[in-house]
Amino acid sequence: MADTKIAAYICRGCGLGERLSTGQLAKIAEKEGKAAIVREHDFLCSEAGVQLIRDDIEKQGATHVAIAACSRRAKTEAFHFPTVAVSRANLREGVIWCQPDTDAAREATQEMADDYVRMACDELKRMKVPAGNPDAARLRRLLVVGGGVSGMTAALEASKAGYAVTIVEKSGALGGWAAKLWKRTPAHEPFREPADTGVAALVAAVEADPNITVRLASVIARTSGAPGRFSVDIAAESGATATEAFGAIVQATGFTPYDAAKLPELGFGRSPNVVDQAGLEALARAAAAKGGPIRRPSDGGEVKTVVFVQCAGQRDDSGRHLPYCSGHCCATSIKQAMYFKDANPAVDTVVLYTDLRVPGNGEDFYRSGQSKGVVFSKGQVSAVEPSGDACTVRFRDLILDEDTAIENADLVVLATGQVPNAGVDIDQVPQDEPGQWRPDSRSVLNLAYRQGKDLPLLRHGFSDSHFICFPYETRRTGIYTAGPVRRPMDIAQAVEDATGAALKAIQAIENAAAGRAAHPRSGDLSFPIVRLEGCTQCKRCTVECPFGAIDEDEKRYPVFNESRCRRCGTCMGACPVRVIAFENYSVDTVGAQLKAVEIPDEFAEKPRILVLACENDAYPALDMAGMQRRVYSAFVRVIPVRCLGSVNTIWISDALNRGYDGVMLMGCKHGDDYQCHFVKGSELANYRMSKIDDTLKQMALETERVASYEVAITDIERLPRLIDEYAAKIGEIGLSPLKGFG
Amino acid sequence: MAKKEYAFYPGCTSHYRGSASNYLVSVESMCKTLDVKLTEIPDWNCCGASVSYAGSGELARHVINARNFALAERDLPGQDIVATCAACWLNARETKEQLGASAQLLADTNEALKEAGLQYRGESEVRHMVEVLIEDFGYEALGEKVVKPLEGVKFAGYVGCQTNRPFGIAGESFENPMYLDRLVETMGGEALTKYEQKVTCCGGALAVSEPEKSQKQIKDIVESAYDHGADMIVTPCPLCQANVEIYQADVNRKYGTKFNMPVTYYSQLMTVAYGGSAKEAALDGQIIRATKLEEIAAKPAKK
Amino acid sequence: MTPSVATSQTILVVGGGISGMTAALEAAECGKQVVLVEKSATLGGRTATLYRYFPKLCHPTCGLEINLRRIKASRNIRVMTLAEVTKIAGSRGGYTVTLKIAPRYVNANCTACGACAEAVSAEIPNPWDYGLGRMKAAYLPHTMAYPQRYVIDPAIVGTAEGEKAKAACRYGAIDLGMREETLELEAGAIVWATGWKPYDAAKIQPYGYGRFPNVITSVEFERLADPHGPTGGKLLRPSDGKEAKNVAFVQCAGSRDENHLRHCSRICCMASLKQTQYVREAFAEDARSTVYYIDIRAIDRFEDFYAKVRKDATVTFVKSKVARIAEDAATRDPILHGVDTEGYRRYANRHDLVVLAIGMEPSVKAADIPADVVADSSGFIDAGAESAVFGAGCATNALDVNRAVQSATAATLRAIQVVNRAARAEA
Amino acid sequence: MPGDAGMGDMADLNERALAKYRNDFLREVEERVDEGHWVKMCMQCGVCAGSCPFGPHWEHSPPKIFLMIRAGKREAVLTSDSMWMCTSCYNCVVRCPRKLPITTIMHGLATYAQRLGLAPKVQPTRDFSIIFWENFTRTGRANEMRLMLRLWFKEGFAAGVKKALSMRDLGLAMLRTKRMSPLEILGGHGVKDVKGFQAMIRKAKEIEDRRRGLSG
Repeated sequence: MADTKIAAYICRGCGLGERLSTGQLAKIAEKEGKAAIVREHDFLCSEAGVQLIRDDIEKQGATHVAIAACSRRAKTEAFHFPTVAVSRANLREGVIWCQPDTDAAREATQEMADDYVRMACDELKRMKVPAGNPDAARLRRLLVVGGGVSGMTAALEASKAGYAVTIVEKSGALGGWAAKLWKRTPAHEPFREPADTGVAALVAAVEADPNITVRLASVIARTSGAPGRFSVDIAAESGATATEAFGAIVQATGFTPYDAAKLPELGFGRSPNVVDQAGLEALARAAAAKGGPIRRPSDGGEVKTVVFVQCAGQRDDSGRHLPYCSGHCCATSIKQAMYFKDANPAVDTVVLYTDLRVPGNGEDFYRSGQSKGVVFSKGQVSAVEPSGDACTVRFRDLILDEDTAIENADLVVLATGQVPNAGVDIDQVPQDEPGQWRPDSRSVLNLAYRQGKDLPLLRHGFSDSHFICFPYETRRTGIYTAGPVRRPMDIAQAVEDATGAALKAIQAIENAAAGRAAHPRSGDLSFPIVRLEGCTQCKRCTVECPFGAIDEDEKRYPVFNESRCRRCGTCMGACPVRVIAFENYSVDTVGAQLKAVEIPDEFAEKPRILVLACENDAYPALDMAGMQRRVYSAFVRVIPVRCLGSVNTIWISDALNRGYDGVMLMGCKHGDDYQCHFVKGSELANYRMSKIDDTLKQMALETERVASYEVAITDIERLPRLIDEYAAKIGEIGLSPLKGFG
Repeated sequence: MAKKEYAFYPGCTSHYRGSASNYLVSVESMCKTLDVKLTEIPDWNCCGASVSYAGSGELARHVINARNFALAERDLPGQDIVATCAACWLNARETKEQLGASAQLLADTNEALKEAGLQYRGESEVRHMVEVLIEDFGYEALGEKVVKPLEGVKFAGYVGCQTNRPFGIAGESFENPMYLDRLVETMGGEALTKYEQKVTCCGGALAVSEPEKSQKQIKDIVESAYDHGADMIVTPCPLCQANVEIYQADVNRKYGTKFNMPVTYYSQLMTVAYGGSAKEAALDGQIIRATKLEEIAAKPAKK
Repeated sequence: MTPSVATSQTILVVGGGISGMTAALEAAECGKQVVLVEKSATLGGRTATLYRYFPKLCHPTCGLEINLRRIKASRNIRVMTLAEVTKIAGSRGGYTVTLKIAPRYVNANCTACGACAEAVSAEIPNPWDYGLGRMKAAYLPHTMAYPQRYVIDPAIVGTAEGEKAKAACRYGAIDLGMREETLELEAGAIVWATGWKPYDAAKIQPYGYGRFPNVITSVEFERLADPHGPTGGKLLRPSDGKEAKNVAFVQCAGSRDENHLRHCSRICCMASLKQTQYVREAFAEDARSTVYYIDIRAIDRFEDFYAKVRKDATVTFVKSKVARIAEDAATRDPILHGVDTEGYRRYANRHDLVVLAIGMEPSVKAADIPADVVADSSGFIDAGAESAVFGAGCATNALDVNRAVQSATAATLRAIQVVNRAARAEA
Repeated sequence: MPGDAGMGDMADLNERALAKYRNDFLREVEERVDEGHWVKMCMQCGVCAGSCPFGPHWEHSPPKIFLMIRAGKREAVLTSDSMWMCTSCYNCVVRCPRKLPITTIMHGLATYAQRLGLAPKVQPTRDFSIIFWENFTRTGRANEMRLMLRLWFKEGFAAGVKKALSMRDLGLAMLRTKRMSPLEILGGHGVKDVKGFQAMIRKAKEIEDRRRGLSG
C-alpha cells in the first residue's frame, strides 16, 4: 500500500487537553503510528477543525485519517469523510470520562490514551475505503407469492410506486381466504356492522393493472440468486415451467385454519351442525346465494340457537393444539353472530369466551354485538355433545362459578385459529447436498440456498425476525413475509402489513442496486472478500451465516452472495484459516489493534484486559457509562466488533500470547428471546467460546482468562462493575505468565 | 344587583314544621340577604323521592315530576325552577332529561298529564339552590355579603350522593367535589378538604327500612369528621342532614361511641355569616346544637 | 421567514418516535429525501422512556441505537428537533409546510461536554421522567439523546443561571439570544407520526391519582424500573421511598370506558404483564403482583408471555374493574375496593403501590392536524383522505411497537408512491 | 292506591309472563322493566358491585343479576331481595364504563317483581316503598308524621306502640325543634287538585301497562 498516507488528529477539547499529554499522543501517532501528518487542535469538531482535516485530505493527499477525540458514536456529522478510511480513538468517553481526575490516576489514564492512539493508527494501516459491492444488480420487478388479500395488496401498492409485479398463486383464483368470507369485520367507524370483504374490488384492480402479471395455479419450483437478481422457476399445474427474474420477493402465503378434526371433544366431525369459522362463512354464503337464512346443516331445519366456542384448539397449554391466540377470532365470532341477529333478532347467539379480545376499536364492534343482543358468557367449554339435530354445549360458567350447559344448540361454531403456510421448517428437514438440490413440494419458495428451502422460523411456525422493532427483517435478505404467515392477523392488519412488506421489497431492490447493506448496517458498502486459495472447504461459514448468504459450489467452496449479506462478519469469525475479510474490518484490523497495545512487563503490576465489545449494545453502554462519568478499571482496552459472531478465536489466542491477562467478550442476549441484531451471532460466539477452554489448557492458562458476558445496552451501571470485578479476579489469579513472549 | 326571581320547589320535607323546616327557614333568610325572590310553585306535588318504585313504573314517576314543571311553566313562566332538596332536584332533572330524549315518553307523559288538565313543554330548567349560588352569584359575590366570617370553625363538608350523582354540580367531580368546601371558605370558615367521607352514602331512604346497614354508613361519616377535627358537618341535602344528625344517638347505642356532631345546612352557615340571628338561621332546629354557630350569631357583626 | 428547503420530491415525517424514525429511515433507505421534524429536543419518542419491551423483555434503547446509527449513516435525512408543524398548504404532491422552531439556546458547536450543566444549579422537573425526578436546567435530555446536544431551558434564559451556563461553555455553543423561528419547506408527501400520550389519570377520579402519592401510571412505573430513572431502577414508592413489593396493576385505567376512552388501548394488558416481571426481578419470591382486569388481551404470540406470567406464583389475577381506591391515612398504603366477578367475591386489598395501566390517546388529535385527514371519534387518523398526509403508528390507532412499525412502513410506501409519481411526471 | 292489582291478578300476570316469554327472561326484562334494554350491554367488569355502599348486603350484585337475567334465572332474580338494597346513591351509574343506568334498572326490577307478586314478602324496603307510595299519592305530598306512624304500626298495634316508645326521645326532639307537627296526622298538607293528580297517575299506569303488555 504505497499510497497510504496517514493523518492523525489529536483533539484537546472537552478536557482532553487538561487531562492528557496530547503532545505525547501526537508523538506516538507520529513515531509509532507512522502518521505523516499529525495535528493537535483545541476544538477539532468545530468548522475550523473539520476544515483542517478536509484540507489535508484534499491538498495533502491524506488517505487514512485517525481521529483521537470522542467516541465514534459522537460528532458523526462533523467527522464524516467518505473518501478516506477513518478510525476513531475514543479518548473522551473511553478514557477521561471513565477515569478519575486525580493525580494518582493520571499515569494509567495517559497509558490508556496512548494505547488507543496506537490502536487507531495500526487499525488504519489495514483498512481500505470500501469500494462497494461488485455484484450490484437492479431488477425493478417484484415477485409476490400468494394471491390473497396480502399478496394482492402488496402487488398493487408496489405497482403504484412504479414497480412491476408478478403474483404467483397456487390455486386457480385470486382472493385467498378472504374470498371465502361472506363479510369481514369493519375497519372503519362506526365499527358496527359487518362489511363487504372488498376482495372483488381488489381482484378487479389487480386484473386491470398493466404492471401486474398474475400466474394462477402455479408454484415456485426454484428460487436462486440474491436481491436485485433473483431467478425464479415458476411451475404451472399444466407442467410448464417459466424462469423469471426478480429484484425482491414478498411471501404472502397466508394461513390454513387449524384442523378442527383434531377437536372431536368439541363435536367436530360428529355432527354436521358443528362447524369451524370457515365452515360458517361457507354456510352464510350459500344461504345468501339462496336468499334465505342460514339453515341447520343436518336437516335444513331452522336455526334458533347458535353457540360460538372461542379458543377452540388455541391458547392451549396441553401441547396438543395451538399455544397461541389468533387474535381475530373474537371479532370474527361477533361478526358471525351478527349474520344471524341481523337476519332475525329472535335467534339466540351465545359467544363463550375466556378473554374477549377485541383490541382498539374492536371494543365498538363488541358493543354493537351486545346491542344487537349477542350474548357473551365467560365460560370454559368442556364438551359439545351432538344428539340428533341438536347439540349440548357443556361449559363452566366462570362468572357464576358453576357447571352448566346450553341445550338444543342448532349450530356450534368453533373458533379454531390460523396456522401459517410457511413451507418447510429448515431446521427440521435435512438439507440437500451441493449438486443434489431437488425441489420439495412442501416448500413455498424452494430456495436453492445452502441453508434450506424456506425462511427460518421463530416459534409456532411464523417467520423469524426481530418482531418488535424490526418486524420485517427476515433472515433472508430481499424476501419479506406479509400477512398471517408472519403472525396471526385479520384483514385490516394484513393490508397494512402487505403495504409495509412491499416497501421493504422495493428497498431491497434499491439497496442491491447501490451495493449497500440492508438493516441493521444500512448503507454499509463493505462486503466479505474471500481468498479462496486458502479455503479448506470446511463449510463453517456457509453453515453459520445467520442470513443464508453463502452457498457452496460443487467443490464445496463458499459462494458469497453479497447482496444477501448483512455484513455482520459471522463468517469471518467462523473461518479457521482466516481467509474472509471486509475491506475495513478484518482479522487484521482487529488483530493489529490488540497488538498495538503496549503490554507492561510482569513487574509493572499493570494487567491488561482486552474487551471485545459488540458495537450495537455493549459499546454504546460503555460510552454511556463514560457520559455518566462512571469509573472503571484503567487496565482495559476496548475494541468494538460488528457482532460477537465476528470474533475469530485467533484474536483470543493472539491476545493471550502477547501477554494480556484476560479477555472479556461482551455480546447480546441469545436464546429464544435473542437480542442479537444478527440473530445468531452472539449464540455462535458463545458456542465457540465454550470450546476455548481446551486452547487455554494447552497454553497452561487459567480458564478465567477468557470470560463471556451477555450485556444489554442499558447495562450502564453494570458494565463498569463487571469490568472492575473481572480486574479484581485477574488480580487474584495473578498476571499472565506469558508476558514478554509475545 | 337586580333582584333574582325563581320558581321555588321546596319539597315535602321543607314545609312548615317538616323535618327540614330549618333548611327552609335558613334558605329564606339567606335569600333575603342575596335579594332573591323565591315564589313557590302553586300546588306543587311530591317528586316521588327515591323509594316509591314499588308503587309504579317509571312513567308515573315521570308524570308526577312533569306536573310540577307544567305548573311552573303555566304559572311562573320564564323562571327557572329551584329546588333545595337533593332528591326533588334529581328526580325533576331526570324527568326533564328523559322526556327530552324520548318523543314516545314525552307523548305518554302528556297524555297522562291531560287528566290533570296540564301540559309539559320542557321550557323550564330545574336547578339546585347550590347551582344558583355558584352560577348566578359566584363565590366572590357571595363572599361580599359576609359580615361575620365563621372564623375558627372547622367544617366537614358532607356532599352526599344526590346533589353529586348522577348529575352533580357543573365542573365538580363525583369523587371529590369541592364546592361545599369553597362555600365554607367563602364564609370565612375552615374547610376540612381532606375529609374523605364527603360523598359516602348515608343510606338515604333506607335509613328508615334498613337502619342497621345505614347506621354503619353514618358511623363512618361522623367518625371521619371527628378524625379530621371537625366542629360540625355541613351538607346541602335534607335527607343527609336528617339521617346523619338524627341517628347519631342510635349509633352511639350500638357502637358505644359518643358522637354529638352537629349537622348543619350551608344555608344556615351563610345566614349566620351574613349577620342573621340564630333564629333566622333556624339553629333552634338542630337536634344536636351547633354551638359554635350560635356563638357567632350572638356576636356583633364585624363590619 | 427563513427561505424554503427541500422539494416536492421530499417526504416530510412529523414525529421522531419509533414510528416517525421508522418512516424516515425506510424512505431514506429507498433513496428518498426526508425531513424528520420532532417537537421535543431529541428523537426517540415515548418508547425511549420505557424500560423494557414486551414480550421479549428487551430494551427499547437497543432498537433506538440501531435506528440512530442508521440515521447518522444516512445522507438522506435531515433531522429538525424542537420543531412543530403549524401550517400545511398545497395539495398531494406539492405541499408548503410551515414549521415553528423553538430556540434550543445551544448551537451546533456543542460537544456535549456537559460543562454548562455543571455550572448551572437551577433544576426543573424532568419531563422524560414524567416529573418524578428533577434535572438541571441545562441538560442533555437523556444519554441516548439525538442530536447529542444540550438544551438550555427557557426558564433560565435571561437569568444569572443562564449567564453561568453561557460562561461555562468554551466552544461558543450557547446562544441565549436565539429566538423562535418560522421556516417553510416543500414536501411532496407527509407522514404524520405524532404518537400517543397517556390519558390524564386524574380524570379517573375513583382511583385517586394526584391525591394519593402511591397511585401512579404505567408509564411512570417504567421510569421507576429504569436504571436511569428517578430512583435508579429501584421500585420505590413515592410517598416514603419504601420498596414497593406488593404492587397492584389496574387494567383499563381510562380505556374501554365511555366516561373516558371508548377504545381499548391494546398495549396495557401486556405492559402490566411485563411490569409484574419487573417486580419479580426486583424482589424474587417476595414479590407480589396482582393484576385487576376485565379481559386479558394478550393476542397472537403474546399469549406465550401471558402463559408464562400465569405460571409465576408471585402474580395473581383478579377479574375485576377496580371500583375505588382509598388510602390508609397512617401508612399511605392504597386500598383497592371491588368485586372479583369470578364468583363475585368482594375485596378490600392493601398494596404498597398501585400502577394504573393508563390508556392511550393521540398526542395530536386528528382534528387539530392542519391538513386534510379523516379523524375518528377518538381523535386518531383514519384512512381515506384524498391528501398525501398519511397517518403512521399511534397517531392512527392504539398500537404496540411492532404494529406501529408496520403501520409506519406502510405509510412510507404511500408517501413514496406520491413522490415517485411526482418524479415520473417531472422526468 | 285504589285500582292496583290484587294478589290473584298478580299470580295471573306471572303465569301469563311465563307463558309469553318461556325461557327468554332477557327479552322479558327488555320489554317490561324500566331501562331493561340496557342489561345486555353489561360486560361483567364488576365496577358497580364494588361501588355499592350496601354491596356486602346484596345476595346478588348488579352484574350478577344482569348475568342471571341472560342465563334465564328468572325466579332467582325476581324473588331476590337484592334490588331492594339499592340506596339510590348512583355510585354505580357514574362509574359504569358502559353507562348503564343501573339504579333505574334495579328499581325497575323491583317494580316488576312487586307487580308480579314475586318480591319477597318480608322486605323492609319493599314495605317502606309501598307505604311511601300510598302516603304521597293520597294527597299529592308526603306526610312524614303519618308515614312514621304507618311504619311503626305496620306489624300491628302492640309493636307500633313499642316502636313509638323507643323513638320517644327522637320524636320529642323533632317536636321541640319544630321539625315535626302532630297536626299532620289530621290530614296534613297536600295538593289542591288531588283528583287530577290521582287521575293522572292512573292514566300513566294504564299507558305503561299497555306498552309493556301488562294490561288485561
